[in-house]
Amino acid sequence: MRRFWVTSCLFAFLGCGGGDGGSGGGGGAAETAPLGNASISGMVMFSGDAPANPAIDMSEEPECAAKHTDGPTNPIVSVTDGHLANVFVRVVGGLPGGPYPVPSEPATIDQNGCLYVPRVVGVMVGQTLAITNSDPLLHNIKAVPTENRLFNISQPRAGMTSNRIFTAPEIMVPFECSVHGWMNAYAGVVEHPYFAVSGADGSFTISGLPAGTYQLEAWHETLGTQSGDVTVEADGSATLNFTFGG
Amino acid sequence: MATSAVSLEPAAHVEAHELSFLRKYIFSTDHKIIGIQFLLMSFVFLLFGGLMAMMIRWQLGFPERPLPAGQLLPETMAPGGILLPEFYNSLVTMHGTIMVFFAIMPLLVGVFGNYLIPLKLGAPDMAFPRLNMASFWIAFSAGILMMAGFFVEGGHAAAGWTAYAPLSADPEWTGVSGGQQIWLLSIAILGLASIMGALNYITTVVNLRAPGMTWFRMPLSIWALFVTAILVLLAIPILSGAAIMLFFDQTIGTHFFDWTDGGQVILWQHLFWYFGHPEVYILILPAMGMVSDIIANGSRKPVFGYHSMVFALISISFLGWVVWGHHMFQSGMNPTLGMTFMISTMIIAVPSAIKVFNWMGTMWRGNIRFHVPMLHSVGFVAMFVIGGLSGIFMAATPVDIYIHDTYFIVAHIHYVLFGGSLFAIFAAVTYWYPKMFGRMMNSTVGKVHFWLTFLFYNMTFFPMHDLGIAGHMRRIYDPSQYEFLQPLAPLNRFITVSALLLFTVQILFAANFIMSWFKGKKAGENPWEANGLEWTVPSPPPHGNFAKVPTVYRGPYEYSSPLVEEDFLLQTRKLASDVDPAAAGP
Amino acid sequence: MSWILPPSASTFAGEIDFLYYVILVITGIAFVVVEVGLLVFAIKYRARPGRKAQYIEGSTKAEIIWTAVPAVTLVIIGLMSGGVWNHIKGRNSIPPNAIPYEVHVKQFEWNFTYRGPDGQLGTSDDFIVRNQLHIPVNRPVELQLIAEDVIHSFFVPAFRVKQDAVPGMDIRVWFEATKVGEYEIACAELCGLGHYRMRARVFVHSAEDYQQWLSDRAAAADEE
Amino acid sequence: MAHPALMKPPARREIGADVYSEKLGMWVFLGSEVMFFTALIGSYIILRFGSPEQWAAPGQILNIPLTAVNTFLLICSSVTMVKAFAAIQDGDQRLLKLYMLATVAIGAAFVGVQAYEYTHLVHAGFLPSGYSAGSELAERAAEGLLPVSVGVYGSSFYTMTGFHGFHVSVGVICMSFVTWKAYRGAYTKEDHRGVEVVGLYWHFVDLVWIILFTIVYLV
Repeated sequence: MRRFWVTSCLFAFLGCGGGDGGSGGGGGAAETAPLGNASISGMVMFSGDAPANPAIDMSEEPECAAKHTDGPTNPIVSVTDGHLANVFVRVVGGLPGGPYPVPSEPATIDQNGCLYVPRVVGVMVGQTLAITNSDPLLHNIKAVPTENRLFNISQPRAGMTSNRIFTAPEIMVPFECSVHGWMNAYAGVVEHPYFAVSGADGSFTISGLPAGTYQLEAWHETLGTQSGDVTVEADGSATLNFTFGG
Repeated sequence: MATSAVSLEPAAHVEAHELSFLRKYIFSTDHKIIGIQFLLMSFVFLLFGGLMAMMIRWQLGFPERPLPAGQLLPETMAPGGILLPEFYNSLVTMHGTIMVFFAIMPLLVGVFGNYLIPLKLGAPDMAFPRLNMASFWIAFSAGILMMAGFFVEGGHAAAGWTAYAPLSADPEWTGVSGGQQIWLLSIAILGLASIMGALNYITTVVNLRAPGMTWFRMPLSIWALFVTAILVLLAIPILSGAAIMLFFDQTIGTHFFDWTDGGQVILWQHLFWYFGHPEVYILILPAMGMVSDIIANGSRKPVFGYHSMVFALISISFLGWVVWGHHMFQSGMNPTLGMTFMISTMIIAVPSAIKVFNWMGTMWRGNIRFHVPMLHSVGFVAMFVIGGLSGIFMAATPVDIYIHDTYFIVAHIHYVLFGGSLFAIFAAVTYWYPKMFGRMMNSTVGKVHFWLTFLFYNMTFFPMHDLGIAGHMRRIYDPSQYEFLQPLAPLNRFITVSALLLFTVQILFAANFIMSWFKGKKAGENPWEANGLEWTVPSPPPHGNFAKVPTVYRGPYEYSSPLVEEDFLLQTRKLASDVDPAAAGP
Repeated sequence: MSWILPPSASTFAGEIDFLYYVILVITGIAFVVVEVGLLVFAIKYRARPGRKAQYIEGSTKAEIIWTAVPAVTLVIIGLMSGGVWNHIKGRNSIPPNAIPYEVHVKQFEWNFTYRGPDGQLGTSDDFIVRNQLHIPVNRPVELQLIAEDVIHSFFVPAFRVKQDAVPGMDIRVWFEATKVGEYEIACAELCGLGHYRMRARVFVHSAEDYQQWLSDRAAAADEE
Repeated sequence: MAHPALMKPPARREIGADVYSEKLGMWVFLGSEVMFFTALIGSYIILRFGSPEQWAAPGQILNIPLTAVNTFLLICSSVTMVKAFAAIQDGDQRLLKLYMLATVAIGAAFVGVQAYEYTHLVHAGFLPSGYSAGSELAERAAEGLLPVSVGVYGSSFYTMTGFHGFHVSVGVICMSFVTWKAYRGAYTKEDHRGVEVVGLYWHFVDLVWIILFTIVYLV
């Protein structure tokens, strides 16, 4: 982020440079009603044998290790009975015209047991992302995006919350914790509200759409992206499944 | 700058009318007004720097407790009143930066360089008065810019006042981008102001001395300021160059300190300390000089070994250039170089030792008047000795392995810069206050302030040696994270309480300073019965200083001279035996 | 308050601590001389009415003494330090039988790389342990400090060891632990917002325990 | 500056240096400038010894003939500056103005050529941060004809020559001011301090360029 320093300096003098990003909220964008009531849902599957996730050496972080009854692993490819979690699905084609309603509820990401929960989160441009710390130790959240502003903030105590707002769409903003090298998370920043993250059972739902034909794209941090088309009627629901291979 | 230097306007042109308020007090070219402007500016920054120190101390003493009134700070600095680590790092960085560049340095060089050089040399003003004015306003702008850094996104610079690359070079490592750039720019701008000041001082000392004011009749304060000006002139451009290189690394993507593309990380440290060690002497030499004046005055005796005092100053200023590596013993620098730097560092301690013994020699068999400036000056010597001696531990490379980057160095630098420079500043402000404002500061309040400061100062900084010996790292946000530091928590709390008390008693000084301005006892021309030229003119001196060019007949320290009845003898007083230097021919 | 150095557990401690106490005594003497001198002069020569100070401009003899004495003392300290310095940090000071480790230092972790069963660094059976350094007692070890982002500093107070890890530089530090036990590693160079928590531990094992630990770890690493 | 003491004829002073204050001030200032360029040149040497592989052979990227002409120009301007000073020492106002104008013109030409050189280099793909992606130079580097990376080479080239160019520009502005004053007849045979002081600065800038040209372009 090589913002021209003069701008920041001027902003400082004008007293509006306070960069906490959390105070304003996405309030600028008008809260509009959903453009439709149709929804697309589906399942993300994983075919074949799921690769083993690497074990995490938490021996020097007893507070975190205590939260993992069996040996902690890093859930990079999270497969349960063939269902793949942490896949970011969003509409990329056939979008209705804006403006899109910005959710007033913040998206959240928690640091718990020295892992990001969830590992993948979707957030709309202008929507608040609330980052919380449930561990009684220092985490820092370092994001080095390409389209948004870089930040690197710390949360030294449990119960802390920091709010961030992204100003430009970006797939994906990587988060990392420098204190715990294994901690990674990804935030999908989208300019519209039509996105979802597959849950532990591999399911996802995108709702609030008007009738139309849409192209969806599914993103996974190591397995790449896939896309598919689906048509949905007004107030109807449609299904689109993705399958990633090992 | 060059344009001012080539100004050909005759130095004297008649202006019969009164100057407007703006020209007289704000955009004044009078060295005395500029000196006072620097004084007020530096005191404000001293307050800022002190407040930052208090926040740092609170965090170290009470890591889990919210700062009093900490809720006033924004969420990005201290949510719930407890400092964040990144803000703590900014505070550590800015406390150092402000104290070094915007408090101690302008106090010593800006204030007293401006105020004393023309007055003590018998000159009407600086050689380049308008350059002098520009120097102040540029320094002032740099200060405003530096403070503005707190309000930009990402917070202020957080890489330490030494701004080691690559931490300072890439926003990724700290989350700070605008703040660090502002920091670098402000330092470069301040550097310009310092260079302008320094070339003015040097020219004035060389060319504007009154008749009879030979080199070895100059007071040690002027010698010190002269030598300091040379150090500023030659050291600051190194920092400016380094700061600009780092600024380019941050803004236009150059790779000077980027080890991944041909740059060198350690280059920053070499450049910084090549500037930085002369800077250390910039921060202490003027204090030494002024303390020499005041101790001679207080003891009513000539300075013991005036010539060796001058040669000690000069040799420090030479040796100061070849010791920078002692800041880098553990940096991975070639160990053989480490040996060389250790020896040169040991040698540079010798002139400092000479000075200490000469100050004691000055007091020996004196008739010591313990006025407030004298108290602070003796306090200076007593504290500077501790700072000097603790330096030997770090100069010895093997011991430095253990105490490098611990609280031992924090104690050391505060014994030199607070116990040394700041006590000297208290002394000098009190001593020349009557000349600046025409009134005396209250002596009782001054004495109470001295004793309380002396007490709380030692309670604050002396135990820091012990923290360092126990291995307590510097610049850490929360010492309770380490088992071996947990037993030190009570000591940390003690230091914090002492520091808060130390900060509080400075209210006495501030109140004394402000109240005396309006209500102080009127001072005559020479309230301390001193010898210098500044004491021959009214308090405060008029624009132009001297109604007629003074003639100097002797050195500045002829106290208790057998030639006269009184125990002081003004430099300008003509005795029957004195020969007029003008008559002696060129 | 204490000017006694904390307990030590490496071969360097003897030399460094001795030097420290020598300097402590010398500076202590100088400290007492100056402070007591100042106090005595302040009381003895305080202003009294009707008295004039003695007009003394200096004394070459006295000044030569107090130039020479500090100079000689300091040079002696310098020479004493030189030998110790060379032994600890000199280019060729690392004993040939030192066990090599690689330490990858990053914000804010120490990743210690151990030789695998083949006894060689840089092979595929190397394994990494985060924030834990396991070493045998009474055997020199050599750490290659590889900084991956900013400057850090490897500091083990109990071993009297400190060495900056500078990105882009080949930096090695060695030491030999003398007591079995567990000690803390700290980062001593400001390295960012997590600097204060960049803590790791050294576990000094007896030779047998160390071998046992090594083979356990290597087996565990092999399983994964 | 209103005080009577200032208006008296200059009193005899303890003379430390047998020069007037403006000239002394300029000498002192140049001392500072020397240290500034020492920092840059010193860093250049250290960086170059540290990463010799980043430096292209002389003339591979930089245009030596063009810069040689530019160097010659700058040396000529030093000569005209000397001539201007000599003219006013003789009290020759006409020649002073002529030579000052020439010096300003040549100085400005130097800056112009440097700007032209910069635009060409940037266009070819040589930036302060190294090659620009997809540029002509980057392609040649990919073919192995040029160093793989020239990051720190570009950094030091632009910083050093850029700061020198900045000094030249400041010099041109100052000399324009002096020229303007010369046209107003401000200088006499007895008092021509401005010409001498600005000349000192100009010769310094010239000298620095010769060093830079040698170590940045030729070596």
